[in-house]
Amino acid sequence: MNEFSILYGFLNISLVLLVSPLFMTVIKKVKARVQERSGPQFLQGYYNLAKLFRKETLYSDYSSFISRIAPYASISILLVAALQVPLIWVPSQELVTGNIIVFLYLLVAGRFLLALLGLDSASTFGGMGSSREMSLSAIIEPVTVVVFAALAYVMGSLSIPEIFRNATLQFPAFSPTILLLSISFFILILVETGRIPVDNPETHLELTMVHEGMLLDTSGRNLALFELGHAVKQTLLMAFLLNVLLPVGMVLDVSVSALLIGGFLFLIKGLGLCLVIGLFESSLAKMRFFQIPNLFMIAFFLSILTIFVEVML
Amino acid sequence: MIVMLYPVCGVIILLLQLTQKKHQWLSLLGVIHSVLYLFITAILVLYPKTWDQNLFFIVDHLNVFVMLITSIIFTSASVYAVGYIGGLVKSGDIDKRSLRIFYFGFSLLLFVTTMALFSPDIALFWIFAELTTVLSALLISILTIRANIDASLKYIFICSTSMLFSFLGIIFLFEAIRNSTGVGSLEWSVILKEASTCDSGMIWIAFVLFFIGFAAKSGIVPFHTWLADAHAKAPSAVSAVLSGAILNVGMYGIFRMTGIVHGTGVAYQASLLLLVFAMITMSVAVFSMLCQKKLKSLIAFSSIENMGFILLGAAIGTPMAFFWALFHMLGHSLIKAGLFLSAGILHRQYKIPTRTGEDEIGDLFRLQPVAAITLMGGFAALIGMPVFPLFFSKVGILIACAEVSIWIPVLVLLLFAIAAAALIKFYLSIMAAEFPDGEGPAPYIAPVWMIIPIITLLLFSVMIGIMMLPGEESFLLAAVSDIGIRVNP
Amino acid sequence: MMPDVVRICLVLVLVSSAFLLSSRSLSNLVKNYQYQSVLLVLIATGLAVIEDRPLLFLIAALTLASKVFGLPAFIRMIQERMRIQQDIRFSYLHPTGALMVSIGIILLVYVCFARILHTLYAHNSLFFLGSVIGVSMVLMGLLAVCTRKMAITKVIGYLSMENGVLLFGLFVTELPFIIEFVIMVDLIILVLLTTLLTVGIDSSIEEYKVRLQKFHLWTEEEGAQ
Amino acid sequence: MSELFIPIILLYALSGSVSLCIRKKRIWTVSSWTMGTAGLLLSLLSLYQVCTNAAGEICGAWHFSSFPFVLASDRLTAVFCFLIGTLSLAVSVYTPRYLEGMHGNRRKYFVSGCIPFFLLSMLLVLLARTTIAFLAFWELMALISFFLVLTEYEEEKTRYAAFFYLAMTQISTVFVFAGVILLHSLTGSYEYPSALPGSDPLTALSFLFLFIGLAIKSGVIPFHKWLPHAHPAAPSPVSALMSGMMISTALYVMFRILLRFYVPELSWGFLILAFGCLTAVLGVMYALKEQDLKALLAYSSIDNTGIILIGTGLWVVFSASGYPDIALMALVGAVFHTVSHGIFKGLLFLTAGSVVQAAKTRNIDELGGLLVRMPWTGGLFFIGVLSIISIPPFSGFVGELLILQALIGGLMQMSPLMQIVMLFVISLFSLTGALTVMTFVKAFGLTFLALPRTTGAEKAREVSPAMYIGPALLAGVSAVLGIFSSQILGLLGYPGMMPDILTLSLFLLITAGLVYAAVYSFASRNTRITKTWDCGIHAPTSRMEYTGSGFTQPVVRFFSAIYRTRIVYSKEYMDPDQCLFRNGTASIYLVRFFEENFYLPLARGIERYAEVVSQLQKGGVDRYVLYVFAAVIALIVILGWSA
Repeated sequence: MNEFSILYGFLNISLVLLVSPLFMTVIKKVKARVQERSGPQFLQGYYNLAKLFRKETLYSDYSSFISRIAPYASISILLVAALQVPLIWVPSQELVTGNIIVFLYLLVAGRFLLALLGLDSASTFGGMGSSREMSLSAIIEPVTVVVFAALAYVMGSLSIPEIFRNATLQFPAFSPTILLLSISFFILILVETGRIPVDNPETHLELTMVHEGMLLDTSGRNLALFELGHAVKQTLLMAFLLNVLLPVGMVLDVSVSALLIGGFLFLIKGLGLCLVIGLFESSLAKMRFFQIPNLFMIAFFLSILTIFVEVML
Repeated sequence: MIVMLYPVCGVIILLLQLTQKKHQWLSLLGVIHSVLYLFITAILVLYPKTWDQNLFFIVDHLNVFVMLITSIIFTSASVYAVGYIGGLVKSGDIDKRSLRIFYFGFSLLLFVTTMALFSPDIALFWIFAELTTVLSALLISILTIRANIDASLKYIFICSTSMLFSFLGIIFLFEAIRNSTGVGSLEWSVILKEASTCDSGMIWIAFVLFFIGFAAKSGIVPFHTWLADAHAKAPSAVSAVLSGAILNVGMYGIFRMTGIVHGTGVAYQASLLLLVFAMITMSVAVFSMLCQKKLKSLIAFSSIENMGFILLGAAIGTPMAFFWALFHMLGHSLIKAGLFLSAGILHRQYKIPTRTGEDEIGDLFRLQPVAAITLMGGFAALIGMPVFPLFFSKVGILIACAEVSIWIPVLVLLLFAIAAAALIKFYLSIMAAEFPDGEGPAPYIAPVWMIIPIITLLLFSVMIGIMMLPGEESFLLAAVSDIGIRVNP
Repeated sequence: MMPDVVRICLVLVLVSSAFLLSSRSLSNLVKNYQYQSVLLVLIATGLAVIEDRPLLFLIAALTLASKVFGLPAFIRMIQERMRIQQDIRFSYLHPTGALMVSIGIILLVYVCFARILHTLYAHNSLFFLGSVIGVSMVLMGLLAVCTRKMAITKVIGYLSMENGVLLFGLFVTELPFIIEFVIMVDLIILVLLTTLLTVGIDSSIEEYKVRLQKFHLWTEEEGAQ
Repeated sequence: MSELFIPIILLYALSGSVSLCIRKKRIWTVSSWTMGTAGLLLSLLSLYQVCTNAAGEICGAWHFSSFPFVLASDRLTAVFCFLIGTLSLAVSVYTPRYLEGMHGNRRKYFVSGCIPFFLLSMLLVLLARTTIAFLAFWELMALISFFLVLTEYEEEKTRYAAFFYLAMTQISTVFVFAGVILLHSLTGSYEYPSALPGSDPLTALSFLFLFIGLAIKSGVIPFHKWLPHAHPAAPSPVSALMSGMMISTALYVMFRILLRFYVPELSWGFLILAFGCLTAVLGVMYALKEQDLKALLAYSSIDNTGIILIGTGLWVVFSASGYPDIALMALVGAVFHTVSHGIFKGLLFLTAGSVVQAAKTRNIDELGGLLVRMPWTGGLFFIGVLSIISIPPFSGFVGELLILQALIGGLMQMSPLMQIVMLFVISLFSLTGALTVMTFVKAFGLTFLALPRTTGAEKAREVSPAMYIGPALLAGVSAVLGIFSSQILGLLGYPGMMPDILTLSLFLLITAGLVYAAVYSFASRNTRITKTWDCGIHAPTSRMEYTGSGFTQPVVRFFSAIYRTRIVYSKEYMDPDQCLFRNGTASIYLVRFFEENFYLPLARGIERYAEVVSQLQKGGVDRYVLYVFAAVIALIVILGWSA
C-alpha cells in the first residue's frame, strides 16, 4: 500500500472511466458504417451519460431497496475489479491483493445484482431478462473459469499483474497457445457484454433482449450507472485480451513519458479491437437461444486444447 | 439351605390358593408368591457361601442369574395382573371358576420354572420344562375364546412333540456316560466332567436331539410357529411371563448343553449348527415382522429375533460372546415384559381381539399417553438405542462374531435395521390413526398397579444399560465359567 | 434265544404303529394303541427275564395299568360324547402315502445311526437296534400327528410317540426308575389336558358349551365371545 | 482447560430436562435461555481453545458397562464446537417465539425439550475419542433427530419423511457399526486408531464402511433421498440445526477419519472426489427445480456437502501424490466451508422458517413481495443468499476460493493425466457455482421481490423481533468470518494462503461511498414513484410475474438429459365415441429419479419377500407340525452326513 500503488489505482480507474464510453460508441459507429449509416458521433457516449445523469429517476411502487442500492453496488464492484486489472502500468506492489478468482466472482456478483433488479419491478420483461441472463451465465461460467485457469496455467501465476508481467517478458513469442487463448477470450467478451450472436444490445424486442430486459425499468441516474458499469466491464475484458495478446505498450517501471506512450498505444489497440468486434457483430445474425451452448462448447474446446498443447508440446 | 425355601414357600402358597375364592385374595397370594421368590433369589445372589449346603438342588451363578430374571418378570407380571385380570373379571371375559384355575396355574408355573432351573438332574430338568409347557398352555387358553384354545393346542403339540426328541437325546447321553465310565448318571456336574471322555458320535446325536426340544421351547425358527399365536392370543400378563421367563428356560437348557459339548471333539460342528439356526431364525423373524398387522404378534416376532441373536452368541462360544448373550437375555426379558404389559393396557382400551383381526387403535396419544410413550420407549430399546442395554450387548456379541468372519456382523446388522424399520412402520401407522369424532371407545383409566411395573421395568433396564452394577461383571463371568467355557482371567 | 423273541416283538411294535397310521375309524385306532402297549409290556417282561433286572417288571406293570387300560378307557369315554366315529379327513398324506413315508423314515434312521454309531453297529448291540426302532416310532407318531385333521387322533398319535420313547428307555439298563415313573405321570397330565381342549376344537362351537356344562368344568356366561 | 466441557454438557442436559419434565406455562423460554447461555459458554471456550492451539486434552473418561467412553477436544473439535455454540445461541433466541406459532401445548414442551438433547448428542459426537462412544452418541443423535422430525405427525407427508429418514439412518448405522467392528478387530482396542496403512485390504474395507455410513448421513447423492423429505418436515429451528449442524458433524467425522485414522491412498481420494462432484452437480440441479422453499435449501445443503467432499478428495489426492502445500490449502478450504456453510445454512433455514410461518405456505409460487412486508427477515435472508452464492466479502466465498485455488494449483503442478482430472473437476465446480447463483436468484427473487402471488403472502407480516435477532447473530458471524477470513487463517497458523479480503471489502465500501457522493452532488436528485411500465395496459397483476418453473425452464431445456420430465394428461369427452371434447388436464412433473428407480423398487422387493416369508406363519397345527417333522428329518440327515 505504498504511494505508488495509490497513484496506480487513481490512474487506472480514471483511464477506464474515460475510455470505456468511447469504445462503446466506436463499436456502434463501426456497425453503422457497415450498414452505410453515418452512425453516432464519437462523443455520443459521453453525451448520453450526461443527459441521463440530469434526468429524473423513476421507481416502481412494488420495488424494494434492491432497486435503490443495486446501481451503486454494481458500479463500485466493477470499479474495484478495475483496480485489479492494470491497463498500462503494471505496479510492483498491487493496491488490492486479488487474483483471477476474485475478479471472476466480482463479475458474478455484478450479474447477480442485475438479475435481482430485473425481478424486483414485477414486470414480465424483467423476469424474462434475468431468467435468460442466469441460464446463459450458468452455461458460460464453467467455460470462463477454464479459460482463466488455462491463462493462469500458461502464464504460471494466479495474480493478474503477475500474468501481465510474464506476458510482456515473453512478448515476441507468438506461440500457438496465446493465439488459441485469445480466440476463446474473444468469445468470452462477446458473451459477457451481450454482443450479437448471444444477445442484441441495441434492441428492446422482447424476443431477443437479455441484458436490456433487466434494465427496462431503470431510468435516470441508475440507468447511467448501469450503462457506465457495462462499458467498464467491456473495457476490462478487452484489456485482458489486449495485454495478453500484444502487450506492446505495457509499462513496468513508471515514468511520465512511458505512461503517455503506453496510454496512446492502449487507445490504438482498443480501437482496433472495437473495430474487430463491430465487424464480427455485423457479420453474424443472432443465434437461437437454445443453440448458444454450441458456441460455448467451441470456447470450452479451444481452452482445453490450449492446455493440451501447452502440456504436450 | 436357602434353596429349600423355594419348594417350601411354593407348596404353602399353592395350598392357600386352593382355599381362596375372591379375586383380591387370589391376586394378593400371587404377588406374595413372586415377591417371596424374588427375596429368596436376592439372598442367594448376596450370599454365595450358602449355595452348596443343600442336599438335593445344585446352585451356581448361571441358574441364580436366570432365576433372578424369572423372579423379576413374575413379580412385575403378578403386580400387573392385579389390575389386568380385575379388568377382565369386571368385563366378564373370565368367570369365577376359571379365575381360580388361572391363579393356581400362575403360581404353579412359577414353582415349576424354579424347580426346572435348580434341578440337579438333566431328566428332572426335562420334566419340569415339559410341565412349564403344559401350564402355560393352560394359562393361554384361560379366556376360552376359540382362537386362544387353538393357539394353546398348537403350543402343546409343537413343544411336547419336540421335547420327546430331547428326551431321546437324554437317553443317548445317559448311555454315552455309562459306556465311558461304567455307571451312568444324569447329574449336570458329572456330565460336564465326563463329556470329554465319551464317544463323540453319541454326544453329537445327544446334542442334536436335545437341541430340537429346547429350540422349540425358546422359539428357534423351524419350531417357532407356536410362539407368535400363543403370545398374541394370551392375556398380556401371561404373554409377558411367556416372553420374559419361559423362553429363557429353553435358552438355559441350550446354554448348558453347549457348555457340555464345548469340551468334546464335536464342538466345532455344534457351533456351526447353532450358527446356521441362529441366522435362519433372525432372518425369518425379521421379515415376518415387516408385515405384521397386530401389535402383540409384532412384539412376539421380535422375541423370536432376539432369541435368535442370543443363540448367535452361544454359537460363537467365546467367553465374551456368552457373557454378552447372558447380558442380552437379561435386557431383552426386561424390555419385552415391559412392552407386553403396555400392550395389555392398549388391549384393555381398544378391546382387541376385534372381528377384523386388525387392531383398531386410534387417538393413541389422547386416550392412552402413558402406554404410547412406554411403547415407543420399548421399541427404541428393541432397536438398540444407546441408553438401553441391548445396545451394548449388540456391540459385544457382534465384536465376538467378527473373529469368525466380518460378514456375519454386517448381515446381522442389516437384519436389525429391517427389524427397526418394521417396528417404526407399525408405530407410525397406529400413531396418527384417528376415530371419527364421537365414535372412539371410552378412555380406559389404567389403575396405577398396571403402570408401576412397566415404569420400573423400563427404568431398571435403563439403569443396567447405563452402568455395570458393582458385582455384576464378575457374577456374569462366573456364570460363563459355570456353563463350561474356560474364562481366562 | 430270548433276544430274538425280543427282536420279533420290536418288529411287531413297528407294525402296530404302521397300523396306527392307516386305520380310519377312531375305535380301532384306540384298539391299535392298546395292542402296541401290550407288546411293550411283553418286551419289558422279556428284557427283565434276560438281563434279570427286577425293576422292569414294575415298569411293565405300570405300563399295563396306565397305557392298556387307563388312558384308552378315558379316550373312549370322550369319543362317545363326541359321537364322531369316522375320521376320514387327512391332511397332506393319505394312509398309503403315510406308510410309504414311514418305511423311508425307518431306512433313513437306520442308515444314519449306523454311520454315526459305527462301533455299536459293529457288534450288533441291542441298544443300537432299540435306538433305531425307538426313534423311528417317535417319527411315525409325529407323522400321525401332522397327517390327521381331528385333534383326538393327533392325541393318539402323540401317545404312540410316547410309547416309542418308553421302548427306547427300556433298552438303557440302569435308567433310574423314578425317571420312568415321573415321565409317565407327566404325560398322563398332558394327555388329559389335550383331550379336554380337543373336545372344544373338534366339535362345533354350539355343542362345545353344552358339552362343557356336562363336564361342569367351565361355567360360562355369554360375555366370553 | 477442556474439563470445562463437562459443565456445558450438564447445562445442555438441564435445559432439555427442564422443558421435558416441568409442565408450567411458557417453561420453554427458561429452557431456551439456559440453552443460549450454554451455547455462549461453548463458543467462548472453543474460541479460547482454537486460539491457544491446545493439544488433544482429555476432558473425561468413564466406563459404561465395561466399555471405555473417553471425551477429549483438540483444535479441529474446538472449531466445530464453536459452530455448535453459535447455532445453539441463535436457535435459543429464535425458538420461543417460533413455538408460539405452533398448536398443541404438549408438542411445544416436546420440541423445546428435545432440541437441547439433540445439540448435546452432536457435541458428544464431536468430543468422543473411543469408537464405542462415537457409535453410541451417533445413534443417540439419529434417534433424537427422528423424534424431532416426527413432531407434526398428523400429516402423512411428515410420517413418510420420518420413516424414510429412520430407515436411512439405520442403514448408515449398519455401515458405521461394521466399520467400528472392523477397526476393533484390526487394532484390538476401542481407542481411535492412528495412521493405519491404507494399503492392506481390511483397513480399506473399514474405511469404505465408515465412508458410506457418513455419506448417507451427510446426504451424498446416491444416498441423499431422505434429506429433502426430512429437513423440511421438521420444525424450522430443528431443520436449521439438522442442515447446519448434523451434516457438519458427519463431515467432521470424515475429516477425523482421514486425518487421524488412516494414511489415505490415492484411490480413496478419487473415490471421494467422484462422490463429491456427483453430489455437487446433481444436488444443485435438483435444488434449482425445487418448488418447496425448505426443500430447496435442503438440496443446496447436499450441493455444499458435495463441494466439501471435493475439497477433502483433493486433499487426499494431493497428499497421496506428494504436493503438501496445495493439499493443506484444499483441506483448510473444506473445513472453512463446512463451518461457514453450517452458519449461513442455519441463517437461511431460520429466516425461511419465519417466512413459512408468516405466509402459511412453503411453495415459492404462492409467495412473493415479502421483502416489503417483512424487511428484517428479507434482509437477513438476502445476507444468507449473498454468502451461499459466494460473493467476495462474505464467508461462502472463502471456502470456494481456497478449493478453486488448490484446483488451479494442482492443474499447474501435476502430471498430464491428473491435469485432465483437475480440468474436469474445475468445470464441474464452476458449473455448480453458477447454478447455485441461479437457484438463489430464484429463491430470493420470487419469494421476496415483486408482487405477492396469494392472499397468504399478502397478509404476511413481520415476525416478532426475537425471530430475527437469532438469525441476525448468525448473519453477523458469517460476515465477520468472511471479511476477516485471511486474518483468521493467519491466526490459525496458515498465513498467506489467500488474498486479503479485508482490504477488498474496505475498497468496496470506499468506492461505493465515493460513487454515491459523486452522483448525489452532480446528478439530479428528483425521483418519482410510478407504476411499472407494462406496454400501456393497466397496472401489472401478480399473475403477470415470472413463476419458479418459468424462471428455470431454459436451464431445464439445456440439461434435459438429467431432468427427465414426464407429461401426464387426462381428457374427458361429452360423447361415447370421443369426438366432442369437454375438458382435460395436463401436467408436467419432474421424475424423481433416485426415488423411483432405486429406493421404491428396493422397498417393494423387501415387502414382497417379507410377504413370502410370512406365509410360513399362516396355517393350522398340521402345517406347523409338518415343519417340525421336516426339520427333524433334515437334522437326522445332517447327523448321518456329518459323522
